[in-house]
Amino acid sequence: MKFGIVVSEGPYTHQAADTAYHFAKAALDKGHEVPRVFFYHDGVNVSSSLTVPPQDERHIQKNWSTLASENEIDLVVCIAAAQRRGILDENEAKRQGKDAANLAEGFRISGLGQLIEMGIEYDRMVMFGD
Amino acid sequence: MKFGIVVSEGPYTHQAADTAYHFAKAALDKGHEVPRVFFYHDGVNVSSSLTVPPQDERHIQKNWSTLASENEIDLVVCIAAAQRRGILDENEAKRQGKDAANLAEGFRISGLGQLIEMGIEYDRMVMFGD
Amino acid sequence: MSTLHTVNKSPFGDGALLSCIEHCKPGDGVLLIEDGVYGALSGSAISDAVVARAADVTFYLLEGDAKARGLPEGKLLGQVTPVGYDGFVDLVTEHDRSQSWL
Amino acid sequence: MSTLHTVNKSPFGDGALLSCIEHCKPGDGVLLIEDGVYGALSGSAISDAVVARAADVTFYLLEGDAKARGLPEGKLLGQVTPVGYDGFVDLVTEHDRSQSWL
Amino acid sequence: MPDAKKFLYVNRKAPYGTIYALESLEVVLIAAAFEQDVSLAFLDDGVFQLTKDQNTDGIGVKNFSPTFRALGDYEVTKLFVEKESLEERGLDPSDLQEITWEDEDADWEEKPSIRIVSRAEMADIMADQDVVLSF
Amino acid sequence: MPDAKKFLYVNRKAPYGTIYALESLEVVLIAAAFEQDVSLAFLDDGVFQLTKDQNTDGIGVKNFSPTFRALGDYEVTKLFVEKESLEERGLDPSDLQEITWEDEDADWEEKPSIRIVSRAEMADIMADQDVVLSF
Repeated sequence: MKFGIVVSEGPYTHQAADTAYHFAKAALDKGHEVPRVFFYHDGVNVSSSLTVPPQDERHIQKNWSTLASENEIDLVVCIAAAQRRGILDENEAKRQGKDAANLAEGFRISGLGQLIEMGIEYDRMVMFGD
Repeated sequence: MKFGIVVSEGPYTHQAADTAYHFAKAALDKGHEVPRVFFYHDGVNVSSSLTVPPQDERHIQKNWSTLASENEIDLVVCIAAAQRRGILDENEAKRQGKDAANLAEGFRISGLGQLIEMGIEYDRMVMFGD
Repeated sequence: MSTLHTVNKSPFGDGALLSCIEHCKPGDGVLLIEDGVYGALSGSAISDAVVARAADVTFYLLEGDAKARGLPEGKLLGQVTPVGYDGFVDLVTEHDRSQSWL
Repeated sequence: MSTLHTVNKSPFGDGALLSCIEHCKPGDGVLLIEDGVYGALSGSAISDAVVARAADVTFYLLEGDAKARGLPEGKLLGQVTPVGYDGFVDLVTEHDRSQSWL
Repeated sequence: MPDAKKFLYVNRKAPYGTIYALESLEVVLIAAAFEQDVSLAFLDDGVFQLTKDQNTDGIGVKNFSPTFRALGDYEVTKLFVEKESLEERGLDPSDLQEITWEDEDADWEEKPSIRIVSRAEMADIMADQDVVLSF
Repeated sequence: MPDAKKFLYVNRKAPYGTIYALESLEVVLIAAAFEQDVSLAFLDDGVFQLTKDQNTDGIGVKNFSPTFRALGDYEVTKLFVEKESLEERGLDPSDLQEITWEDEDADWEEKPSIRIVSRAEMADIMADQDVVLSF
């Protein structure tokens, strides 16, 4: 089956990004497909390249980036939610006149249409939030 | 009186940073002092220099930076909470080997001792969170 | 010696207001802010608890938050006094400490 | 046609589990995850509601979340079946849709 | 729309205290372009999103409640509101704003978009969907 | 400590689902260095923070519950746990981990840090503070 996963809360503050990660891994291990994960609300903060968690803690952003590169998962960050919360890729940073960008490797910024598409095309949608 | 204010949730997602802002303004208008505001938990995200809210919305980070510069408020962002969530000043960015920093003007990163000090030295503490 | 309690969540989905009501002391103030203002609605599943406690605790609500949420004045409990942000500041000074029910 | 409901909040501070219980249909599954696993405690203020609904709805809990929170196995309702993340995936496939009670 | 899926957007949270209500509406506005069968459910604190006379001047936050009235233009015409949720909160349907749509199959007659349903009917509506998104 | 203020750290949230419990503990550890009169209150879902046998291997999150046992070394010795909150959750004091401190005024006798109090007593404790911080 094709699973669409939505992450709606930020890293460390809520467990949502962790649970979604373990769910995605388990689905892949069982031979299912996870073509795309959509980050919305505070979930966009998972994609920050600047998080520095304590050394004895999991690195949520890197976990997702690694899982995505190993399994060709499209990690999509909602542009409207990201702008409000200060997540920008190089292009957006330039366009907005900001001197820094902070979108981590493996994530891309796009619109809400990508979320609706998942609902249309995939077999199941699972949301993780608060 | 001296008021200590704590903001525990991120901008836009929760109203906490807005309510705290209006409370701080009202306190200053009444002749009270607000020597320091402490940003903890997701509250550290208020200090991101990269937020780009819609043009018809309030700019929470800029509101705080302006209020602070006009009234000499010490805006302190907890270092441990900030690192987990990807808020870094120039020094921390360098130290952590990151190629970008995103702490907005008027904010500074420091430790939790600054929060305890507020409780010891000020007349009242008011927390805004979720 | 008295405490100003602030409650910022809707009492219909969250237990903060009820817990506050069960822990505050006679003479304390309870200020409803943000989504907490829904606690001032009359004829609701929660209003009896507020009215009962209003016998020895003073309830307030932040007026801007109530107006933002379109709460009709005719449906607000008479036991809850509206204040502005300036009134909020006064309440903090008039009580000896404030406690947020987050 | 059936639904897998997921509930991730403690039922003692938040109304999500009760609302889910009142909206699910016979044959549905309810999976307790994250802080939702507290809903599986026996002898609690909420357990009667879970047991009553277990007559026509199947309850599950995410085992890792229950162990993380130190829930003693002897205190968990027998009506709630533990599953791992792999079991979670199976439950999603076995039901026609999933609904998160956020 | 032979291949249209049934999408339900579930709203259980109050507006302004948190951003979920606003960002849910943003999803619905985009979703309208995809020609699926869209319904919105308002239950629990979600019913507060639809109160009339919202005025946010005092809190410095944008009032997004007028946007609900534009949903008809996007062919989003099914807003299910749960009766029991209103009652528990001391509200009745007259406390909600009027939201209408124009029915082109009935000579553009204005019809109400808000439909008050019982909790049991809400459960049926939820069970009748292909995709349920929660905010 | 003539000028010591009474600080109460109020914990009403469960661990792991959100970070508040962990970050509250981080504040308490720092606060211990300031030689104030520190108490911790656990009520509502906060009592879940103290359950014994927490094992987070299955969720890949760090188990911070052993840190509570170190509080005695920081001279944080007053952990008030509300009886009614335990009961509503089907728990009793034996479900909580043992936390002790060594009383130097009593020949380093080990004493329990957790004190089970009624809701009324908890209200009294809250009303007896200079500063109340909530997590």
